[in-house]
Amino acid sequence: SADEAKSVEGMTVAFIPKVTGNAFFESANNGAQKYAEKWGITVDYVGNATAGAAEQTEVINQAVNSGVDAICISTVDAAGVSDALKAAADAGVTVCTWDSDALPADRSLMVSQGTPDVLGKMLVDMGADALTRRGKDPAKDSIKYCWHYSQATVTDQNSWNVAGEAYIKENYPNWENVAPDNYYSNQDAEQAVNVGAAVLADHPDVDLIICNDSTALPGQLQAAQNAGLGKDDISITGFASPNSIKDFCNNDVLYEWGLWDCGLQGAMGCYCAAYIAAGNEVKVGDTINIPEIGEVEVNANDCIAEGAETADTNNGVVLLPERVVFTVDNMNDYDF
Amino acid sequence: MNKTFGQKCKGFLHSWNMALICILIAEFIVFGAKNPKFLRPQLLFNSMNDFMSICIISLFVTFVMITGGIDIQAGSIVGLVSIIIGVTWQDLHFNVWVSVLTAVIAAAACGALSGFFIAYCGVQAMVVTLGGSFLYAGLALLVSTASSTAAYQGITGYPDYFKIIAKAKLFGIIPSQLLIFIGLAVVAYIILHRTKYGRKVFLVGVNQQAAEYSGINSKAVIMSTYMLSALSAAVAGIILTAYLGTSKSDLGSNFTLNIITAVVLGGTLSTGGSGSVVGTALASVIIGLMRFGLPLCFDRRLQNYLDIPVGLLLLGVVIVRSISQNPNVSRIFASRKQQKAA
Amino acid sequence: MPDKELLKIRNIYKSFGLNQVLKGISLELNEGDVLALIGGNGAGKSTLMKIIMGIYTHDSGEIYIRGEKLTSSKTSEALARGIYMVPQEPLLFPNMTVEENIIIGFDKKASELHHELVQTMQDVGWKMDLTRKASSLSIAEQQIVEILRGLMRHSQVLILDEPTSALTFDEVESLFKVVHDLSSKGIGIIYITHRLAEVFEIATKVAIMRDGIIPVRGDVKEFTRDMLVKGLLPPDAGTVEETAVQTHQKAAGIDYSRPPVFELKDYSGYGFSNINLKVYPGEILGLAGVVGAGRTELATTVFGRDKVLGGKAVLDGRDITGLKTKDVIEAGLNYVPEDRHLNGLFKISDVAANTTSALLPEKQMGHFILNRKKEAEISRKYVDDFRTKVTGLDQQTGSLSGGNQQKIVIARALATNPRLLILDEPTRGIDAAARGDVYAIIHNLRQQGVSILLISSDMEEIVELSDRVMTVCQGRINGEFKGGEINQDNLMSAAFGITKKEKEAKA
Amino acid sequence: MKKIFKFRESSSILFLIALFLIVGIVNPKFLSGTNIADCFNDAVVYIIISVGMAFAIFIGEIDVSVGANLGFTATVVGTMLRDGKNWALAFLVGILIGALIGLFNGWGVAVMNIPSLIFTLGTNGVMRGMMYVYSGGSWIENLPQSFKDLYNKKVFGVININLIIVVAAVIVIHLLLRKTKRGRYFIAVGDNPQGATLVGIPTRQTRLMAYVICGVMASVSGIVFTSRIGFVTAISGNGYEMKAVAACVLGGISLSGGVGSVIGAMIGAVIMSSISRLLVFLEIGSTYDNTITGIMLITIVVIDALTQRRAAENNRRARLAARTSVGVAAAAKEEADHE
Ligand SMILES: Nc1ncnc2c1ncn2[C@@H]1O[C@H](COP(=O)(O)OP(=O)(O)OP(=O)(O)O)[C@@H](O)[C@H]1O
Ligand SMILES: Nc1ncnc2c1ncn2[C@@H]1O[C@H](COP(=O)(O)OP(=O)(O)OP(=O)(O)O)[C@@H](O)[C@H]1O
Ligand SMILES: [Mg+2]
Ligand SMILES: [Mg+2]
Repeated sequence: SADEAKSVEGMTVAFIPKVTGNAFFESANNGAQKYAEKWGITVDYVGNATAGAAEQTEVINQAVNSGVDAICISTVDAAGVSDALKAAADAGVTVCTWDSDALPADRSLMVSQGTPDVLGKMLVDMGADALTRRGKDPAKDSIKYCWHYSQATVTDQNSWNVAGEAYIKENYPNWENVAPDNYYSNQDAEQAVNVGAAVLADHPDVDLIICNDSTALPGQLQAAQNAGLGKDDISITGFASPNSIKDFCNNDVLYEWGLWDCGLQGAMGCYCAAYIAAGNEVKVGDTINIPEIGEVEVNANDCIAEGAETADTNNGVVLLPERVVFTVDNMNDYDF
Repeated sequence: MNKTFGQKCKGFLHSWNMALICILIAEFIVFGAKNPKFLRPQLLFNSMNDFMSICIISLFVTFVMITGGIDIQAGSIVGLVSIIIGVTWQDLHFNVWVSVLTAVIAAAACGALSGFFIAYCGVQAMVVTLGGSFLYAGLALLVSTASSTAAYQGITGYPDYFKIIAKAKLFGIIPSQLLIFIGLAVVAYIILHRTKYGRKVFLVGVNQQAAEYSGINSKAVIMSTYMLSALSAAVAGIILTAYLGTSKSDLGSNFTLNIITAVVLGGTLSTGGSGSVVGTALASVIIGLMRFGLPLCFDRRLQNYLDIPVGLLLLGVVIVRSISQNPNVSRIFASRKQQKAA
Repeated sequence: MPDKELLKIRNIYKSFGLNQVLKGISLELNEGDVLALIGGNGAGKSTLMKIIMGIYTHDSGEIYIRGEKLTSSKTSEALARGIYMVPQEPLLFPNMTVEENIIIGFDKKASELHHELVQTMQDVGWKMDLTRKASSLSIAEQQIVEILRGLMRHSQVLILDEPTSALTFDEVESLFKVVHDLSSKGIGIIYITHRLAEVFEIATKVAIMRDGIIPVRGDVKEFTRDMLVKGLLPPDAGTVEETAVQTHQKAAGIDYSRPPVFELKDYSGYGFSNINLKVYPGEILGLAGVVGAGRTELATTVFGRDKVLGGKAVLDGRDITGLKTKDVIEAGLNYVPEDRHLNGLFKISDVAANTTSALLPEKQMGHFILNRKKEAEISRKYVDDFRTKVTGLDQQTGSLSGGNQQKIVIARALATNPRLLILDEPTRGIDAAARGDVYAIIHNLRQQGVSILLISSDMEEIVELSDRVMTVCQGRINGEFKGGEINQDNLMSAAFGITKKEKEAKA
Repeated sequence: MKKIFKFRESSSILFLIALFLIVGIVNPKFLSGTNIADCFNDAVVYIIISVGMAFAIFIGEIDVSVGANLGFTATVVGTMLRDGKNWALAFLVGILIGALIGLFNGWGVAVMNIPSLIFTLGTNGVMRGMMYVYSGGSWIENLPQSFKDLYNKKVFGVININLIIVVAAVIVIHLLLRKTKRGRYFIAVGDNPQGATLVGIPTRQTRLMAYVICGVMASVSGIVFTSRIGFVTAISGNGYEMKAVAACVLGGISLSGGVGSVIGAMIGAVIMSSISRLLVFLEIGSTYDNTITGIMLITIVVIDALTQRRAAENNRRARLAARTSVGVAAAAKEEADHE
């Protein structure tokens, strides 16, 4: 049925990040722009430098007012922007989401990198792997660990933290969290280094620090490097773009970290949005052929959120892209 | 004759509200010409929902700045109010209006606390409210941990009769937020410019010592202005919670600069003693419409760079005003007029 | 000795906005001259001096120093050319010590400067703790610091802008000695004052300034006091003598058998102790003393601004000890503060707001909403009664001249209809015409039965106005004078702590 | 007066020591030499920016554009270094940026007489936006390793060489401010601007200079920031202006001008930057971060204001009381009551 698909050419998509000025979202934008040119669609990256529901609501309204065909958004707070998204749909604007979902009823398609459970597990697994590599036995040794990320109010990072904690409880009961309240550095690079250094000083015996924030990870690594610690003294892992961590990896401060190709994800999100806006209909089980990327399948909403209902048409989840664990071997294959 | 004429043009130059109205009209002309959509009432009114909270708080921060103080904590109080409503309603099972009342009282207490330190302990307002902005944001986070809902998730599910306060539309078009703003602007205007209390606010701002010698309890007046601005932050918090349908502790966290910009652009003297509610109201709407109009009428990607035009507006306005108030300039202006008249 | 010209100014014009203050001023100053510059409030004296100092820029005209034209209007150039001004309002650095205040801006080493300073103070005979912070100095002490600064700079031209308005008798004497010394060393001095007696005491030349021009000037020898007074007043006004006669009718009919309006019993506070006094209906009680005697503290403590340490204050039979200012005003007492800029005026508020500021708690001003009509009515009444020169009730009081500002402050106190009015130095720093107006106001008040407690360091003023006088010395009352006893000689000796008995013993 | 300055600084130092001791009691690990040294090492960026801010505050003004200044400089310098430009050139450009921003602010405040909070607020908005335009929102990464290593040179194994340079520089600045003729002008202008004009101090020039210094310090802190962090985010320097103000206040500098010293600003900066470290060692969750910062800031300034005020009041009363014997007795009694 891909042959009959109406062309997306000429569509305009507002590509809305949670917050501007963050490496993750900027990389996603770069990816989206690269593909948009090939597809002949316009992707306008619009956002606010503050991640807040009120701010994002304003951005959504503005985009709708200015006459875009579709919105592709990573929401700050699903409930907080719910009404704005409903209003957008009422105004005839297609709403798709990526990275951080809206309420399933408020959007058409979601391009998901995975559920909090998947990502939480991935963080812990990377940690366990790093521990193994430096000769520890994650299953038996009493591992001391902690989390260091941006804020208690940020949605996704906290949900990964919660899922990761649950996963650890279940699979590694021998691990001990030395700071159950977590460490936060407010997306401030300096504070990330300071907090990182303080953690290392207060817990010289900590084995693993999980930094599920793209500012906290390089900050924590910098602190470790300053303290003269390397990948065989302490295991640090987390999510961050490959470019921001490569140097640390080269300097042997860490073994591995992860992310997914956010540029690809952003591009897919924009394509899906333009695709639906162009008048195409999809049902669960259908595939969408994205030029230059390939075929993707539309899944039901409950594949990422248990018990979520899925509407008949134009509602569902695209599960892609693959998550990547970066190591010294593959990191140079990526540039974002 | 000449003199009155000269005074008149001086008066016009110095009539700040007049200048603001001109800017506002200019906005309508420029934006409207560029994109007629800007003038569509439906759109225009709807867009106002996105900046009314800032306008409302600015009205009352004007009071604080007239007494010679400054309030950079109002934004934090917005989040605190929102989360208190959420936690008391959802977890303590209060009636939603009781929750609202609780939050309002809490906000007044926050304002009173900071106001007390400023007025009665003589600490600089800038520092106290800076501390307050940390403290109340922190308290908001602590309150949120008391909830069964995690801090990163908004508390939702409010009944429609609560949400309606920020969503209703008069004649199906004029948003309730705008009406609330206009109502509060009128209230603020009357309090500041028509009541004895408002007069005291001005006198305290002009010369606190002299006010004391006039038997005015200047400390109480100063403290009360911080309570008023905290109360207006509470109103903004309630409106935002109802508008977004969610309670979160970090709502309003970046309002501060916009509020101060609006008050200052509105013509309030940062050294105190002079200012007007009308000016602030106009200025806050000017800023709001600018944030709305620029991306709409020029390039939607301007959305990411709105700091620049707002900053430039502020700089341009203060520079022009400074030049026009320079005695040499007004003299040249006056003598030209005189020559013409002669 | 041939006259050597130090300073020459030609045709100076200056306006502030639309207000033309100086309209073609020319003046010379020779070595050794002491030029007294007199003129009403707002005549432009201080403005002219600030222009000479380079603080303000003049619109046109030239200034020559020793025949060389001043090229820029920068203070640093004026200072380098040997001009120094002791300003009317002391401009010290409150957070610096006295010493730092004096030696700032010099190139020399601190230790050298310290030596020089000590030497200078010895020469003049003034004592002062050099390590005190300037913010703790009284106005008089600040003035002394300013003058020391001028002496340290070895200036050729020294400008003193009303230096004696806050000085004690002793300090004035020693200042005059310094002025004499300096002029005999060839230094030119411009001396601005409102006290005509001083002109004849120290000046060699005199210039009268009025309305931005200098209509009269010449050698002091050529003038009499009357001539100066005439020169000061606008051509169409009556003489001061006349106004003085008009006002100078001491009320004989005060009934001392009636209960007093106001009474202090063993009243003590910070700066004064064991004060006992009574003020009777319709009486003007003068409180004489030298600056620093503690009268202001007494008044402000009664007014609820400071802590009462003992005793009682009774107004109309009601105990008002330790009440808040608001309640004191309500009880029927009001106070016109000594420092009108600091405690009296709302400079960027208009005349109406100033006049009614103490009335706000009253019902007549409205319950909640401000009654603007009433406000205008009351303000208008006082503007008319006091002949205050304003362009309208909406004029900002900061733009009024000193005398008119003082009238506004008095109106503010009177608007509350007090039974007792405390006036603290009501004519400090205001010109002769305004002074006459203030005296007239005071007399009118007494006629209306308002009792007045008049605090003044100007003995002439006390003598002229008071029905009865008490002298305060070092925080205590040390003398009471009635009727014929009220004369400058008596008051002066009491103010300096010489009691009657001592005086008799001496005689 | 020297005594009072010393008192104000020493009260900040005492507070810092007390703070460290309290944390040390709760968690003895905090009091190790390395850890204390690290508290200071971490503060270098704050110290530089706060000392700059101190100049603006000395003259009785404020500069809320320093955070954006830091961020913009970091962005430009970072980009140049990443692209392999000459270091000296990059640093020069960075400092020039700071000087120009400072000059612009100084022009608005000193020449145009615009209230500083408002003017620098405007500059702040523009510079924040410019920073985003310049970087396109993306981070500046992959800076030369040798540049990043600049920051981490240590002597005696613990003390950061940058810290030594900075502390030495602050002491030199302090001495220049105290001992030289021109240095004293800054404080004098803030203490009484009209009085300063009267004694021939070029007030306008001094005020302009204060802003240029403030701007240059902010840009220098931006360069150090880049070296220390190793990458530049698009929100670098956000909120630093308020932290710098807070640091100055904690260091005993009065916002009304004319009071304080750069040593105080340095101490205040160390206190401010130590807060997040203190919280880690107190093992209070970071949830309390803001709450504790707020309480601390308010408590310190309130206590400071109250003690200052009481000292001034007691002083005044004692002087007045000295005139009369009853007063003396009362003052003595009051003293006794307080003890
Ligand atoms: N900076 C200023 N801006 C505007 N007007 C001013 C300024 N300084 C003085 N004036 C006005 O200039 C006039 C002359 O003032 P000036 O201080 O020179 O008078 P003066 O002769 O010294 O009076 P006084 O005896 O009261 O000291 C007054 O009307 C005053 O209001
Ligand atoms: N020796 C001193 N040390 C500190 N402050 C002083 C001293 N003398 C006076 N002051 C302060 O200076 C101000 C002016 O005081 P002043 O010397 O005029 O005394 P006063 O009691 O007002 O005198 P007067 O009896 O003339 O009214 C007062 O507020 C007083 O507190
Ligand atoms: Mg004068
Ligand atoms: Mg006095």
